[in-house]
Amino acid sequence: MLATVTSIVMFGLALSMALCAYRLFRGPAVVDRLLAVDTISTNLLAFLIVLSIDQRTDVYLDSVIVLALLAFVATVAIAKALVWGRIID
Amino acid sequence: MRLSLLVIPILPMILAGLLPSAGRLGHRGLPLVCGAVASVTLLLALRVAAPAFSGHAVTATIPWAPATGLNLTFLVDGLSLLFLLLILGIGLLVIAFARFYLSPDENLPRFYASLMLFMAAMLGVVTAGNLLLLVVFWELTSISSFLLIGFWDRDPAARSGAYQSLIVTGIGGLALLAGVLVLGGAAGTFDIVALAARGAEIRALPEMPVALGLILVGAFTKSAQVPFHFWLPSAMAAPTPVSAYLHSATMVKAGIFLLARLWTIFAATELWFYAVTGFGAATMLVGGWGALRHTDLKRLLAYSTISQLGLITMLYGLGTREAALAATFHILNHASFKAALFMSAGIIDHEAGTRDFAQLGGLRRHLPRMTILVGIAAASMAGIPPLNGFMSKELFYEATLPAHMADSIGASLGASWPWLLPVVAVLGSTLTMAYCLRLVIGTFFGPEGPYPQHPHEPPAGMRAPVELLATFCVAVGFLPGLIAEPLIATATSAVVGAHVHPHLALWHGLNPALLMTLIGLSAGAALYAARRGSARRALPPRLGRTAGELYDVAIHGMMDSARALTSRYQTGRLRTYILTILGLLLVLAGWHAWHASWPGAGGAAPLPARMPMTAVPRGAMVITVLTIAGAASVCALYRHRWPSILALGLVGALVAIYFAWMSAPDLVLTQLLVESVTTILVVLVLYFLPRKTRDREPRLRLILDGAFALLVGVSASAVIYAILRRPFESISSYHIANSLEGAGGGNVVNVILVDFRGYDTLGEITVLSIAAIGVLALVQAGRRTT
Amino acid sequence: MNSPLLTMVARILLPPALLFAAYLFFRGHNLPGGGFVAGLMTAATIILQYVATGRARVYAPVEAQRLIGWGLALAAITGIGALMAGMPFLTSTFGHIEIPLLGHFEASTASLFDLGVFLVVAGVTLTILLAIED
Amino acid sequence: MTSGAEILASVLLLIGLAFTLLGSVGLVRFPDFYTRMHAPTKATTLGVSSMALAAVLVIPGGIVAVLMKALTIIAFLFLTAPIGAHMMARAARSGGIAPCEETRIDEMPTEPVGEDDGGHPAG
Repeated sequence: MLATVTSIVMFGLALSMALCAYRLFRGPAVVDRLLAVDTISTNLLAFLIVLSIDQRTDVYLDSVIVLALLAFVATVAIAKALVWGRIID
Repeated sequence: MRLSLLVIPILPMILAGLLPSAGRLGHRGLPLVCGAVASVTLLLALRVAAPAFSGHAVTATIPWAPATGLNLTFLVDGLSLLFLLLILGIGLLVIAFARFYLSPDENLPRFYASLMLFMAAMLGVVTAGNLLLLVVFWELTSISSFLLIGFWDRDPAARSGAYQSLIVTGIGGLALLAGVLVLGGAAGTFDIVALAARGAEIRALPEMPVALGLILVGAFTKSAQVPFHFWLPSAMAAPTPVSAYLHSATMVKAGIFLLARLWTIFAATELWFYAVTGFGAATMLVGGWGALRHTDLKRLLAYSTISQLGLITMLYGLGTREAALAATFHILNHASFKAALFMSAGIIDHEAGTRDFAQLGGLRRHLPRMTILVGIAAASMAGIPPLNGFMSKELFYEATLPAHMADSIGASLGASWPWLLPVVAVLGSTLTMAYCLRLVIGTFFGPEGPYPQHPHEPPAGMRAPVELLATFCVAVGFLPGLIAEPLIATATSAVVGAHVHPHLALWHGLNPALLMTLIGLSAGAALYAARRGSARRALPPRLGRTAGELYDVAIHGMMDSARALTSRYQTGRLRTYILTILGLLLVLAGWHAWHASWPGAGGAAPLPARMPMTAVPRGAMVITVLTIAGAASVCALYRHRWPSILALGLVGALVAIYFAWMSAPDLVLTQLLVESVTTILVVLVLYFLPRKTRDREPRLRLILDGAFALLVGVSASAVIYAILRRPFESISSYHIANSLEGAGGGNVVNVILVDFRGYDTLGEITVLSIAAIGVLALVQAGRRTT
Repeated sequence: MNSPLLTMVARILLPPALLFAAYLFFRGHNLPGGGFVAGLMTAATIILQYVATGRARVYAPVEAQRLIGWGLALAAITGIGALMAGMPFLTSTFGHIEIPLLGHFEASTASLFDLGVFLVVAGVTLTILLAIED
Repeated sequence: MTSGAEILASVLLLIGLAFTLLGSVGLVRFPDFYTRMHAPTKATTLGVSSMALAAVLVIPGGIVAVLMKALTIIAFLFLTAPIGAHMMARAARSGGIAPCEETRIDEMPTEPVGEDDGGHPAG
């Protein structure tokens, strides 16, 4: 029962990543693309969680924490660079 | 007691390491510390090497890299004892002299550190029992001499002199290493004592001439023999204490020490006789002639050193016991009077403000004591009785006489041209006499020159070392038996390998040697008188292009061709680099695929069993693959930078998912981290890149690049496919098995990284550090120019 | 133009993130983690502080380059330590130590080497990022 | 054989998926950047949190360990998502991206913030 649910959820997540990829393509401004990438990283988080549920292991949860933090750092850095050019002023 | 032999070279080395940071010792404290360490090493050396006095050598061995035959073996016999005393004795005097000579605001810690490093290296050379170890210390002397010559690094002459000496002695070092390897390879051992014992067998080896030739090149470059002598005069740009220590008493004698060390092995060969004697004689004459030409005091002394070294080399070349005795005795004497002369030159320069003959002259009124000291030292060099120089010159004459040449390999030469060697000897000492007179009279007598500074007697401490050396010359002259004889006896017997009883005395009765001395001295005086006027005038015609100029031409030629080559393939455009790299990949993959047995051609095994993969719905994976392809194409197609960076970031994160799919948690973590740090780095760098990127690539180039990329993609996947088809048993089984008990760690990946393959990781983190420092330097350099 | 929100969040995130990096480091021997990953994690967090608050207000107790030096020295020393004990270079032993509060734990000299790796990786990343930036 | 926990986990997973999908659809369907920004940052974060909770129920290996990890994930997400959105909004605002016509209220001051450094315009 859970196995089928996890595969459905994985499929759904892949779909949502595809949607974000669409925004990545179409996105008129760079900020839209930045938003798209940020959302995809969050989806990846979810994917990892579902994967670890499926494999019944908690070893990926650490990578999820790392990814959460680093996606944030990258997004902030890019957002700041987009406007002010320099990041550490 | 045995291992304390190791301490001899190591003690100054440790001090050399500590000194650069001991700045606050000040210009009084530093020489004191160095002097103390040098004297401690001297006392220790004497105590440890006591048995060497009575003739049997002291050895100690610590295995360092036994597989390659390189061990820390130390050998102290009579010969090393002589050199130990020389290096440490003259070293102490030079340190005392430098204490007064160098002004306090010089970079003294660096000076004394390099000086001590040099002393340690020389001690290592003279006490090394293993040829490879000797080469290690040999190279260290070249490096420390480079540091010392280039001490006043703002002075271009010092810099070029330092480069020249490093390149020449460096090449010599390489030749020596090659020779030693050939010799060691053929003989099977690098241990000097073992080699000496099998002298006859080695002389018969087919590789012997090659090995000996290369070793001689090494010795000749270090001891400034004829073709390689030009670096010594240009090394005079070094501070005087360095010239007095390195370029007169110790470093240039390293080559001669090597000749003495290998004397028992090679002395009885034809090649040795003709090469060593020939080059020695030629150097003696060229050096003598050179000394007459130059108007700079230190250059004159440099050329005189070259000529004296030529004399000693010639003596070792003759191959007879008397010649070896004369050579060893002359090493001692030469060190004493030459160091004294160099220090006096330093004092004259310090007091009168110049070393140029044109401005010197008539100094005897201002520096009376110096006149006497320099007089004694110069007289000893010229070989005027009753000083020590005269006695070793006498032995030199006797050694060249045909009667004494009987048992030498060159006896045939002695028979056919009996007069050749004596004439060369006399000619040599005539030149020596001439330049000694030029030295003494040019500086101290005659009309007073226009000195830039008003000279007055130097401080007592500065003159003390010269006085000490001068008294040594006189003392050895009058009481040779007491001071010199025991030391020279043990040293020569160590060189010759048999017990030698020298009878050093001033008076050997009326014999041809005395006659030759008289001729030499008078001819020298006549030569000086004939050319008296030229002391101050410009140089007489030179003997065609000197070796120095040839050296410069060679170096500049090499640099220019290197620059031309680099500019051709470093076009600075990223595209060419990528094309070359990927092109090479293409060639390799293509060639390999062509030769390797194609799958299905029966050669390769079927695809290995399915990878242990987690059950993931096909659909999800397909869409993820699509996303990755989409993101990758965004970077390829999009001209704007931002979308490409974002897409790159995305691709990295998605690849991490693959690792998760392949159940590799470590990799997921690492990939995510590396991915985001790289994205930040790219964003950082972006600010510095030019705003506008080229808008449209020419169509043809697009097609070409596209085709090329396709080809590379295909070949890369072909190679991977081939690898997958190749059956291989992976090493993981070993690691997994031993990971827990062997290293107490459950995580095999980390255990491998840090424990089993720790050495690789050490290499990797070193490379990382170098990269970081490189970036730091480049960025700061860049900032300075903008 | 640093938004106060960002600075505040960055400050809040710092301790847990560094703690997490240390956690990754210490369990490195038995579970995914280790010096390399922890080094990168620390570097990323510190970069976040720089981005959030700017160079002036970040209190850097030590320059990044020094970390590299210490890291390499530590790695080399652990290697030489093995040599001292007569084993070939860089072999590591492991034993079990008992810390009163934390209970039983198995420590190996390899983790010292790992600490060296951690320092080097953190130092290198910070040096490069900060060098390019200022 | 499906235990109660598994059922609950499945429900949570499906809820999470629903939120995430809503976020992505929002990202695609909304007219301009500012409206588009709300959906993913809010919905996806909720989605992931519920999945994390689902993970707590199902993954073996010490409830405390998994719970701690899940809570950290949720905490980090709740902290970082809004700030990320905030920074992106600032970037868009000073990048000169105008809100679409339907927006009635525009409380931001007319001149965009942080133009002094002469950074190059976005996009």
